[in-house]
Amino acid sequence: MARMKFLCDSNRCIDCNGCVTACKNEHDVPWGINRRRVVTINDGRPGERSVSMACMHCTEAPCAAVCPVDCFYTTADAVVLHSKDLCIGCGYCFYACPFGAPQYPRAGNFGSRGKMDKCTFCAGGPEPDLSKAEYLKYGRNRLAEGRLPLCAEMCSTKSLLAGDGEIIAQIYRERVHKRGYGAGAWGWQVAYRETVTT
Amino acid sequence: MPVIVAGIGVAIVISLGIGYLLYASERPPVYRTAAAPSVRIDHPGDNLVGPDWSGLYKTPPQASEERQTASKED
Amino acid sequence: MLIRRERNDRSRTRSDCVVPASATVDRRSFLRRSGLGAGGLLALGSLPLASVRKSAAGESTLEIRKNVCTHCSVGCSVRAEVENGVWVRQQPEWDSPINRGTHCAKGASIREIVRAERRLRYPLKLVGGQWQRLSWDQAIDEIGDKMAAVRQQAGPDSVYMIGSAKMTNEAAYLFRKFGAFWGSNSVDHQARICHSTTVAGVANTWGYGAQTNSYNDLRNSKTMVIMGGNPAEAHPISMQHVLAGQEINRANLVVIDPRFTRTAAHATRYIRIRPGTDIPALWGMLWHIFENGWEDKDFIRRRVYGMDEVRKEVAKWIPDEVERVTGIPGDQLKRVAEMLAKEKPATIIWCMGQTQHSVGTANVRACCTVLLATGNVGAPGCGANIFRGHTNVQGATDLGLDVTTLPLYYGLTEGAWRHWARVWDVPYEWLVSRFDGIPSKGGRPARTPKQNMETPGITSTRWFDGALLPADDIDQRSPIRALMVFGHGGNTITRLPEAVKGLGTLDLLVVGDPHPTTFSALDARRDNTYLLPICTSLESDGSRTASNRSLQWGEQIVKPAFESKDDYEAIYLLAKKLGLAEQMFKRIAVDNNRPSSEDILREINRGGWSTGYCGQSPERLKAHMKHQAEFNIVTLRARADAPEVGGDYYGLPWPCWGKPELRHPGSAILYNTDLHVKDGGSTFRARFGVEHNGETLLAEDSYTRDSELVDGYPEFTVAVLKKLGWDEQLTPEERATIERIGGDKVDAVTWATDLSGGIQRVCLEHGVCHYGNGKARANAWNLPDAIPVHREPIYTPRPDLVAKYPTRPDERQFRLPNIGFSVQKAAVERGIAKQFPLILTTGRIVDYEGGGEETRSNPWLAELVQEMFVEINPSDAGARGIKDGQWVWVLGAENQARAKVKALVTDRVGPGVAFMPFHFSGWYQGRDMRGFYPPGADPIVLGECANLVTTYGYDPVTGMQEPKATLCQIQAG
Amino acid sequence: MRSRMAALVLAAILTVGAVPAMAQNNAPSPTGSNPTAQSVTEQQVLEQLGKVKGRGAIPDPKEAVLEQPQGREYQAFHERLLPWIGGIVILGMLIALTVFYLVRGPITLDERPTGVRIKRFTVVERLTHWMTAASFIVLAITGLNYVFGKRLLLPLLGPEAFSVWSQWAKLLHNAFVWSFLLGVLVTAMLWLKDNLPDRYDLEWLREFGGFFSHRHPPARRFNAGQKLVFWSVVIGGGILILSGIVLLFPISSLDINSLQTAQYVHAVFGMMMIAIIIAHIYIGTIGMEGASDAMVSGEVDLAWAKEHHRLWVEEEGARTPDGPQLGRTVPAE
Repeated sequence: MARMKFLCDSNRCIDCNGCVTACKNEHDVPWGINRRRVVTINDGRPGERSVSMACMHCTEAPCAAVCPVDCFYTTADAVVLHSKDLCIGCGYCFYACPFGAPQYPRAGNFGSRGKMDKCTFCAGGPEPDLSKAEYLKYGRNRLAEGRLPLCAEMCSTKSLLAGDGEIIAQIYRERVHKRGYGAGAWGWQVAYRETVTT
Repeated sequence: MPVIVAGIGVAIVISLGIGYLLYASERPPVYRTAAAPSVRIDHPGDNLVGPDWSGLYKTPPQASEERQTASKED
Repeated sequence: MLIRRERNDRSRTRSDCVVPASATVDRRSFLRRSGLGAGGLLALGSLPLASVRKSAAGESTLEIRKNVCTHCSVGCSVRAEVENGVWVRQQPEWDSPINRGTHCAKGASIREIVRAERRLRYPLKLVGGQWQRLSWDQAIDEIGDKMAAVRQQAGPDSVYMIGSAKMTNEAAYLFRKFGAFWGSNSVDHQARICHSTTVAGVANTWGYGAQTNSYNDLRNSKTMVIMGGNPAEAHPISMQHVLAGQEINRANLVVIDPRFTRTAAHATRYIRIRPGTDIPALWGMLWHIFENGWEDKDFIRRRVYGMDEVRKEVAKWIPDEVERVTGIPGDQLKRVAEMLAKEKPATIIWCMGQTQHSVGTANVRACCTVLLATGNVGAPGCGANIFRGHTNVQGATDLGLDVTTLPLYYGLTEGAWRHWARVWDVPYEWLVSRFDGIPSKGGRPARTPKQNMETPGITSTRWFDGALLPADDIDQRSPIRALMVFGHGGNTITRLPEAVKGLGTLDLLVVGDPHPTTFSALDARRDNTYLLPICTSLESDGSRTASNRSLQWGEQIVKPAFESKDDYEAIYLLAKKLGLAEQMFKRIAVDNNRPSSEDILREINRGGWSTGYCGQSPERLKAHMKHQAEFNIVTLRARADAPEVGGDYYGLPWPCWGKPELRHPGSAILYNTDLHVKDGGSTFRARFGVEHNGETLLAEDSYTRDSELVDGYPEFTVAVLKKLGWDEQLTPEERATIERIGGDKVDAVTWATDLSGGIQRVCLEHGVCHYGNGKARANAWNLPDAIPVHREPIYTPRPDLVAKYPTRPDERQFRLPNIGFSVQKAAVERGIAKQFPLILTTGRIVDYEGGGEETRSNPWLAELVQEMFVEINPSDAGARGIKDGQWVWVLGAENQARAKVKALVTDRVGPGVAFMPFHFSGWYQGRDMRGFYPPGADPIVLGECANLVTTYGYDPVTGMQEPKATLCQIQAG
Repeated sequence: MRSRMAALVLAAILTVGAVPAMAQNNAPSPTGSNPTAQSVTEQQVLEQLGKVKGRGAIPDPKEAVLEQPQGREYQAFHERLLPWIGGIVILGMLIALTVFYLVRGPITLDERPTGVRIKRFTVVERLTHWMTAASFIVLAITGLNYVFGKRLLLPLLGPEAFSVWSQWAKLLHNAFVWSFLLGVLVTAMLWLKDNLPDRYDLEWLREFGGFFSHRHPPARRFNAGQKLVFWSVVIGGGILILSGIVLLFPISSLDINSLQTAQYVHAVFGMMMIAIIIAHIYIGTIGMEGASDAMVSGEVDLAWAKEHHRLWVEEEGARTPDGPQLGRTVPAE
């Protein structure tokens, strides 16, 4: 079985936000919900780097662990999903997530922010695959269509890699080997407790 | 004995009162809080968050409860 | 229950993905999807995706339509999934050799601009300051009558027309044709404010004014110098190729820019330069090259004219002076010069950072000169890689949305008019009769209609001067009285306050656009303003020419939204109303008011000999879109045995010579003599004669592969053919056509005016380039500055340098006075540089484009940049007590203009420099103008126009504005 | 604050780093030189800041934080440490009390009740006590649900039902803080002066209330034991309320790490308070004969009062000429 992961090659990321709007486009994500975002570190200085970030679908996902109602589940492809029917919107996953992935439809006091929404790795949710209900609650299910997340598929410089961890790590390694440099896989240590050794 | 009941009663009245007020107010949809003054949005969209921006699409019973307060919002 | 549900998934998937092989993503597409189709991974075997249930489910019911992203010139294919007339989804178009499935923020959200709820829904007119709905018929009727009335009173020149770089080639051509039939040369478009100086400068150097190589070809470069460009934000997909080149060849990526841009973040070397000092920097590099004898002497001898005059000018630019003027310390430039000369192939990439200056033409010519000196032209991996701005700004320029020429650079000479009269099948005399005679004014001689039709019009950068200046100063019968704008933001043009005044004086304003545009929200007019809802080019079919000269055919993805119509239909209706349709559409099928785009392209093919727009028939272009996967991503060439497109370069990049039947492959790389002309090889164009000052202008021992003429030769006419005895090879039909054209002067018929294509065919047979084999000109004697010389910006932060490097004296250009010198002088005398100590430069941000109405109306983009801002260096901010994210006033040096924007305190800009994006509008000097937009058509995000505070300054050759180097002051708001 | 400091530190380091970076421009670089030579690495930033922050397009400070590994620590606390703390403290207390009950049995009166009742708590005092008690019990149960619900209830109820319950539990937990807050405040005001430590407390503590010695160390209105409960309610409750309100209204100036800290405090004190209150309930009910009367009817038997609060009875007596305020006499049979 595949172990799905994201990897952002910061040597390629140019902060074009293509991944962000691709996500909005594919899932009709409304204003204010940001399943994916790009952050630029050290902006405007030599050594500036941009990294695209969304839910990393962690190993032993913190969100799933701390959820008081266990509304999270991990698919056979190691994609971390959750059920909005069970979610009570308590906000614990937001405290636990190392990558700021969880999004809530309402601002204001905690525990009353409505059902959490986050990147699904374009794998929908508990509802029947490719059903209307799944689309309304969780967006498209590209994996079920034999496709990968659109953010990565559309990445302007092919910086954002998505897919089986083994393969994208291999792709990244080959890249680094070919060009002779690589800033490493951002977030992997925290998310997957491993890094891509190059 | 009555004083116990009274105590519990007072607790319930106060907390549910304030609790409800808090719940009903204080919770604008994010499309409003995440918009600058130079922005006008009329249809923020409702996929993934539901028509009332509670993140909810019917099914479980607590739906009704969230609805009534949320529907005040927009 | 959840736990169980999950288990279900597993079992279900296993059963599903074991059975059909199709249910697993096959390895190649998986790798491609996961980011890279790398070899070496083939060992991994196909990857069973547990969650694949139905392979590519649902796609069968969908229609796939391909078009081209409208937001920049890279030409990314857009793959649309259409379900019963609705664009429901966007998928990556893996087959496109240009973007290979990828998109930037704008391309990835482009589905929204078609269903955008902020679009104009029906024609509107302004009555007493109120917007009123009206029908198309009514609108066209009223507009037509008013235009006729204005023409009656003030003549055709008083109607100013601005077309669009977002039009298809066919629409742009039609718009220019409409202008010609209307009887005016004042037909312009965005190229004026983006790359007009490039086109003029580059064409005057070696023949054609366009990117010599291609985005994909950057994969061959060993040194890339990006000077005055920020592809990471303006052309994100091009970075795919830039970074690939950097990775594959370990190439140098040098960024020379006033800002530390997102592009600079990926550079191997970044050099900060003072805005407006490109020539000193380039000459500074050339100084080192000459000093150390690094120049490519052989290349110069064989293919360059006038390099010695350049040496004289360059000798002045010793390193100390360069540092004093540009602020570039030490020997940074020396190292770059060495790279350009030694680590070849090397290319210079530029955008509006070079072009948008009062010395824009000189800037780009200096770049070309450096490339020529180092022998970096005409081969893979080198050349002048000029990134244009919009989908079809290259095509719209080629097709003559330009006040100085008819379609395809024929110019405005009698010969040009007669050529197009033949193509259009209308009498030349009738065309002449459409034009105004100009009475003698301000001591200038009068002009006959014929002379007037051969005189360039007013440039779009100064249409308002054409309306506001005293009538005597405007060299036409009357000042501008009506403005017809099809697809142009308005807020991208400098000196906005004057544009507002200009709008106030007009009798008629017509805006044809998917959105209301800035023109509708400036509170300048109460009546006689019409908004026509024109659909986006995604809702229309036709060809677009990307920056690399490749033509791509876009299909109509969905029918025009609401009541909007496409450019073809709008122009037809207007022409019909004005009684021009009969003449204009002689050879073009019109179905229910909509001209056939295929027929228009065929007409372009029939007349497009000069630029090689003759070989790209609709059929060939459609075949290219169908077989995109056949093209190599580095060479852009298809395998010889590929179906329908065998041996072609992708999109038949012009020049694509001869008739379509000739199947010329197009020219991926210009001036590449290592190829046979039939394989897209070519020489520098001999368009400036055969000799100058007793020196030959023809190439020496340089010629294309297997050429039968092994030295320079002039451009071909029938006479030259005869001299070579090749005229025998013309077919009888070709001969007949040529005789019909030439009449009693058959010998004078040239390769460009020969409608039979015979001359081109015969030349190709002999392996020679029919436009001649000349030298590139380092000395363009016909331009104001034959050798580029440094001239300080009109509003310079260094008044001390003005005495030594003044701008050009006041002159008259494009029917108007250009008083740059007086303005610069006054600015120095009034100590403007003290009151306005910050250099202001403008540019693009990745999320928006052009005037921005379209992108600011797209919620997916609008959410990312919600406020207009100014970038200011922490030191300048500190000195003014300005904090990141607070309101500030940006004060302009003219018109007491002041813009209220958010401060973005960042090191991107150096001390003393401020940057503003030019995509915003809808606020005016702190006032929110939302109410002035037609209800419901206001963009989601509004903000101050950067051009509110930009200032005077025009390039003498093209009238290019100067928004890249002016002055401002910033105050906490 | 901490993060802002750290940001400055990093900025300094980076600008310092930038100087050689600039200088490097002058030195000739070989073809294909690494364009990322000067680029920040994840480790570097994490070491400096503890998290990765930057500039993001989305106008929301939270979105500009790229990575906060502290989430993993929060996970560890919440899933490993906290359940153990809770389990040990609460179960431990229950076991201790059971053992105490078996060993010592209920604390009975040495003398027969006199039948003379003496006023101990006013209506206001009792009302406050029961309101606070009720609130605390709701908060405790719904609070424990956050931690132990999925471990104990979920298997019984099943996800859907449990989720519905938890949804309500969450709302109740957020609501009952207000009556609890009121209760704690009033309690503090009513009983503060009677709970100030005095010299008898030490003796009482030394004797451990004489529960085992069967002697009765002197005490005034509240003995040291009761004072401990009082102070833990005021202080512990106070901390719970403050940390809880921080969590209820995440003020934008507070970053996610401070919210995590608030969680740590809230959870740990919650567990301890629950344990303490369990003990309080025990001693107030089955643990001590006659104690419950005080809070139920507000009057206690003179005998009980003399045994457990001798000094208080004397003070009350001294206040009025004709002895302690005697309630109605119950005819002794």
